[in-house]
Amino acid sequence: MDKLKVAIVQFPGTNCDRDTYHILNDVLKADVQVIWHEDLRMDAFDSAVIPGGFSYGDNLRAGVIAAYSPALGQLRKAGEDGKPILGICNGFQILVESGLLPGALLRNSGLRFVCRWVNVRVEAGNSLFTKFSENGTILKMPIAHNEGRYYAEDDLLASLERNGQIIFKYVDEGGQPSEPSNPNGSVSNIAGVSNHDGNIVGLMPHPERASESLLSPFRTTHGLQIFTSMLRSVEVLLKR
Amino acid sequence: MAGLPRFRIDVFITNKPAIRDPEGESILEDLAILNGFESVKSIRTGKVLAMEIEAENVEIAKSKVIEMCDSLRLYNPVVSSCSVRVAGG
Amino acid sequence: MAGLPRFRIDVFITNKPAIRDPEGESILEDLAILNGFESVKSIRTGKVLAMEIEAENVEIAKSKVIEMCDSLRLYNPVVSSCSVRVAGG
Amino acid sequence: MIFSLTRNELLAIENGMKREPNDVELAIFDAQWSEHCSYKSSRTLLSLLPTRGKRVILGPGYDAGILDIDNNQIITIHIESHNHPSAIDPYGGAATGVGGVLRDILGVGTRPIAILDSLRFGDIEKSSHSRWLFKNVVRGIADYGNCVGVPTIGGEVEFDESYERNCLVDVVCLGLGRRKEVVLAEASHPGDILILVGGRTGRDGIHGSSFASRDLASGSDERSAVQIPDPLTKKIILEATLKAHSNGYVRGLKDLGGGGLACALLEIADKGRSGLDVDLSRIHVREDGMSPAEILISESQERMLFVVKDEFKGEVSAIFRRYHIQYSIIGKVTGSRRLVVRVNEAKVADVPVDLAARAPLQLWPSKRPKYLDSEGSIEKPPLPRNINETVIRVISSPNLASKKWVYEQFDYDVGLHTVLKPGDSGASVLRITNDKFIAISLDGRPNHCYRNPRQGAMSTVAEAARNTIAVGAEPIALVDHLQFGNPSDPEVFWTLSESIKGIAAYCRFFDLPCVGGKVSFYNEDADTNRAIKPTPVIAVLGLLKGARQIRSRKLTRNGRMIVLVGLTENELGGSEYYRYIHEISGGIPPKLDFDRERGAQRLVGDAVRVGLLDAIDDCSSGGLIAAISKMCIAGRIGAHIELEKILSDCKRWDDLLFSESQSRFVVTLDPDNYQGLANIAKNHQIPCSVIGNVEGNKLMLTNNGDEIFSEDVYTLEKTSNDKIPSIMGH
Ligand SMILES: Nc1ncnc2c1ncn2[C@@H]1O[C@H](COP(=O)(O)OP(=O)(O)O)[C@@H](O)[C@H]1O
Ligand SMILES: [Mg+2]
Repeated sequence: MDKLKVAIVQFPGTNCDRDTYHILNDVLKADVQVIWHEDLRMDAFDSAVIPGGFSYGDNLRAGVIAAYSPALGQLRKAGEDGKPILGICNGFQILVESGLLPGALLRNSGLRFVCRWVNVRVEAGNSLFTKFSENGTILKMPIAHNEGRYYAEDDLLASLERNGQIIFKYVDEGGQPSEPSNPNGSVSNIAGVSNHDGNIVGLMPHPERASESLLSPFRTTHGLQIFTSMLRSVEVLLKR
Repeated sequence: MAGLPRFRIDVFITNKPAIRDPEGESILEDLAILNGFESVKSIRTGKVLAMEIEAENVEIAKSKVIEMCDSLRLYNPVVSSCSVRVAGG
Repeated sequence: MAGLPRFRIDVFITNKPAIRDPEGESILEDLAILNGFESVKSIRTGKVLAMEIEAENVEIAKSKVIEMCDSLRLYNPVVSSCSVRVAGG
Repeated sequence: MIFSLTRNELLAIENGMKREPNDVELAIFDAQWSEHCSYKSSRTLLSLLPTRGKRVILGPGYDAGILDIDNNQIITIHIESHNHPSAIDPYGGAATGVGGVLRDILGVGTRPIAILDSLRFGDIEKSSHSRWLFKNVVRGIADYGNCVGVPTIGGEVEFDESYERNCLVDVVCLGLGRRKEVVLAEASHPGDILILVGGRTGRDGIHGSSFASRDLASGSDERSAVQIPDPLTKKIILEATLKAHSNGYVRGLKDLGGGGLACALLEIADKGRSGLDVDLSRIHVREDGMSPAEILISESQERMLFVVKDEFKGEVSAIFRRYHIQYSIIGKVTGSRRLVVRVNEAKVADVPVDLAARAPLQLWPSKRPKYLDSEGSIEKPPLPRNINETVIRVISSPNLASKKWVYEQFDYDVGLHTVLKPGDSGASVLRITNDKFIAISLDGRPNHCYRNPRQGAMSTVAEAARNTIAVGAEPIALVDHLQFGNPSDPEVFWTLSESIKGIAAYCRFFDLPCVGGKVSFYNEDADTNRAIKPTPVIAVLGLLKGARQIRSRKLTRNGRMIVLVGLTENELGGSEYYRYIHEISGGIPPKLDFDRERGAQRLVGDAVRVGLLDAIDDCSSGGLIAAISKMCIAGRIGAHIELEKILSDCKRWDDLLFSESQSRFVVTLDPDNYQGLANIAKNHQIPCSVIGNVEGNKLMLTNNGDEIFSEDVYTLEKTSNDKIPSIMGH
């Protein structure tokens, strides 16, 4: 069987492409390639990751300029075909700005960039990206962003909850989505959401930075769960 | 195509009233009021884009800019509103 | 002290004309022009602070706001210029 | 145009050229002979610094120092400051400071992998101006480094009123590359072509470098010195440059910094022993009507100069086009040893490279400062009555309190290198491979240097070195940044020369090469004309093999024994305790005994290598108590210290706890390992005292059984974390 292929999409200003590549390629031995956004053809790939960074310098709003790249047309189509797509940090912002994911990401309520290791609770276990984590599992991962305050109007929020589209929440050590554990003022402590079909997921925390024990203050590798789950899901999809 | 006149159009982007504006709140509370400017009652922050655009006339210029605001999402309609004004007044 | 009228004053903060505005350049080149709005010739970004202030009259309101912008360093005069406008027009 | 050339310099130019220079030529000399570019006041002194070592591939003299870390891997390092621009535009000044040092690392063909920053401001508790500077400088560094995707992994911040109107903003950058791929700022092959790449050239920053070389007060033309950061363009140029370089197309590379194109051209011609012929009309400019001189000295950001073999110009241009980067082919390398500048082919300047590249030395008189007589011996301050309150005030003073408020604004993880992150220990640790690591620490001790610049500078190096040793590394090189007032003031010049002698003495004794640095003058208060305290800032780089060797200050478990390595003497001059509690800046600062320092360093190094030690911290600003409380906070675990067991001649508890004696470490270990440590200590003839245990959740001090201090570690942590946010408003 052909190995499944993952594209890492690179925009001007993307800066976590090499890190994400390192984890997928060197640690997980996946077949992965960094693709300049103008060159992305999703026919050749089974899945895509939009990594973090500052596409177009966050000018105007984080993610908005990249949302007009032809790459987003490719990703939209791939999403409709059911291919798993993961947006990390700026990737999440791009997916939201292009309408592939619901809601909005606003400037942090603390008005500053925040880099910090946080606790992230899995709200929707057994999804394409959380196959190996049960509901309520706590993942230690770092965040590093300026515009990560997730916002959705009440109706949307209710429907996200109903459909199980809220995938990750910020929680405290005790696993509760408390006020102090919310690093950016996100509504309902939301750290990551999916589209209606569940194959497109965006999250603000950086799983690629939490995938090697050497780099984790807790010697954990929780981020790997997200990537391995994504790779496994593609395999399953391919077999069908 | 040469010789079209240029117009300056300003686009204002502000959070909708229902959306919190932590920056405005912080300028009001941590700066203005703390430093004795109590007569200031509210502050909301926003963004301006001052554009120069070539068009046949000012109406066309304005409508082009409005079209651009919507189609390129210069503002995020979920959370912000946008207004357009011919500058120079 | 009660009963002073309220005024809405908008403060605009922009880089001085001789000083570059990379954000505006990027919005122009990477967004507007790339997506077909070639008639737009320049974009400069700035910040608005929309304030509500109580004062005896509009002139006093305006001068209070100017005083506040300067003394609280809401902008850095070395880099930016600041202008004030009575809103509602 | 205003020139700052002196009469003698003008004469030297005329003699050298054998004619009167024209205005364009004068502008070139003016830029290149500025203090900033020519080091004319400091060159002679700087030559005292040892620069050779077994790992040194390239020492001072180029954009960055280059070190061999085995297996064909190299680390590059450079330090820059942006003090004067930051004083008037803290946001843009600090951001473009980061941009500048990133370019230096890129300039030798290596990828920047880490930034450290060393910041100094006035008293933020008293001065809203200093709060404004602090807030915007930090945001400027954050916005730039975060966007470019280079992690800011460490640094230091100090508040002292001597920096009220002249903040210091120093940035160190590290790069990683392969030994075979080093490229230098040289144009050595006639016929090669010159490509200017990146942002358009405009009028910004004109006279920036001569601006930094004059007093801030006389900077009448401040406005034009404002530089606007553009990290997005920098990031794109960085990727394009590394791409072109990795394909082997680039023969020489030079970043455009202080002095703009003029200095860049002179430098590559000088180093390459060649000449250049360029045409300014080919340059992509931002505004019309710029004069040739303006184009030559513009300090517009985000530009690089490439020297490329003629046959590759198509390939290189294609890379720039692909990334949508502007570029201009501006001329070529010649064999003439002259820099010829044209506009539309007509010659506008023609200067001999050898003459222009070597500014005449500027000699200054030197005199020991008067203040050293008056403040030498001071009366001991009264013993504070409340120990708990005093200790807590010192360890949560803005200088010693947690800097979380600062480093949480920095993306310190991007790049997947950062093992020990800011706040974890005195030095940060970067992964190069899974068993090779780099440690780095950046330090300044102006309060010691102020009292005794030679001792103070030595102690500064020692402290930075100890910090790298405390994380398990071995120091391999340093870079220095010397920040002083006006060099024409003999007292200022004396402090400079003493500081350099101190650094040089350390380097010689410890065989630690200096591979780069920077000098910044005219750091003085515009209102009072008072110079800042002498502020040499030192970054020491260490190498560490094997992940198991990495140590941190984090206390790990109950029952570990706490040992103090070294002797605590009655050395309170220049201490944080005197400054913050008693407002005393006088007194004799701690002295550094090289033999003792070496013994302590080797003791810890040996003990780490054989796996005896658990947590380690260096004992410095704030004394023993500051070190121990940081260790407790990092590990979120308590400790019990028995003061009578501390080896010391101090009679008072405040002297004992706050003394800043050099050559000390606090270490913890399994009691079973104690005999091993004692043996090593004996070999190195260094005293060690067992001073307590790791236990519980309180930091407790007892003296012969009487409790004299006790505080919850949780409370200590919270007090420390809240200090700066509470001053800054949130
Ligand atoms: N204090 C110092 N100690 C040692 N070397 C120094 C010092 N100051 C400057 N240098 C060296 O002089 C050279 C020129 O410095 P710099 O002006 O920063 O380079 P550039 O002009 O390429 O940016 C560098 O190699 C630097 O390392
Ligand atoms: Mg330099």
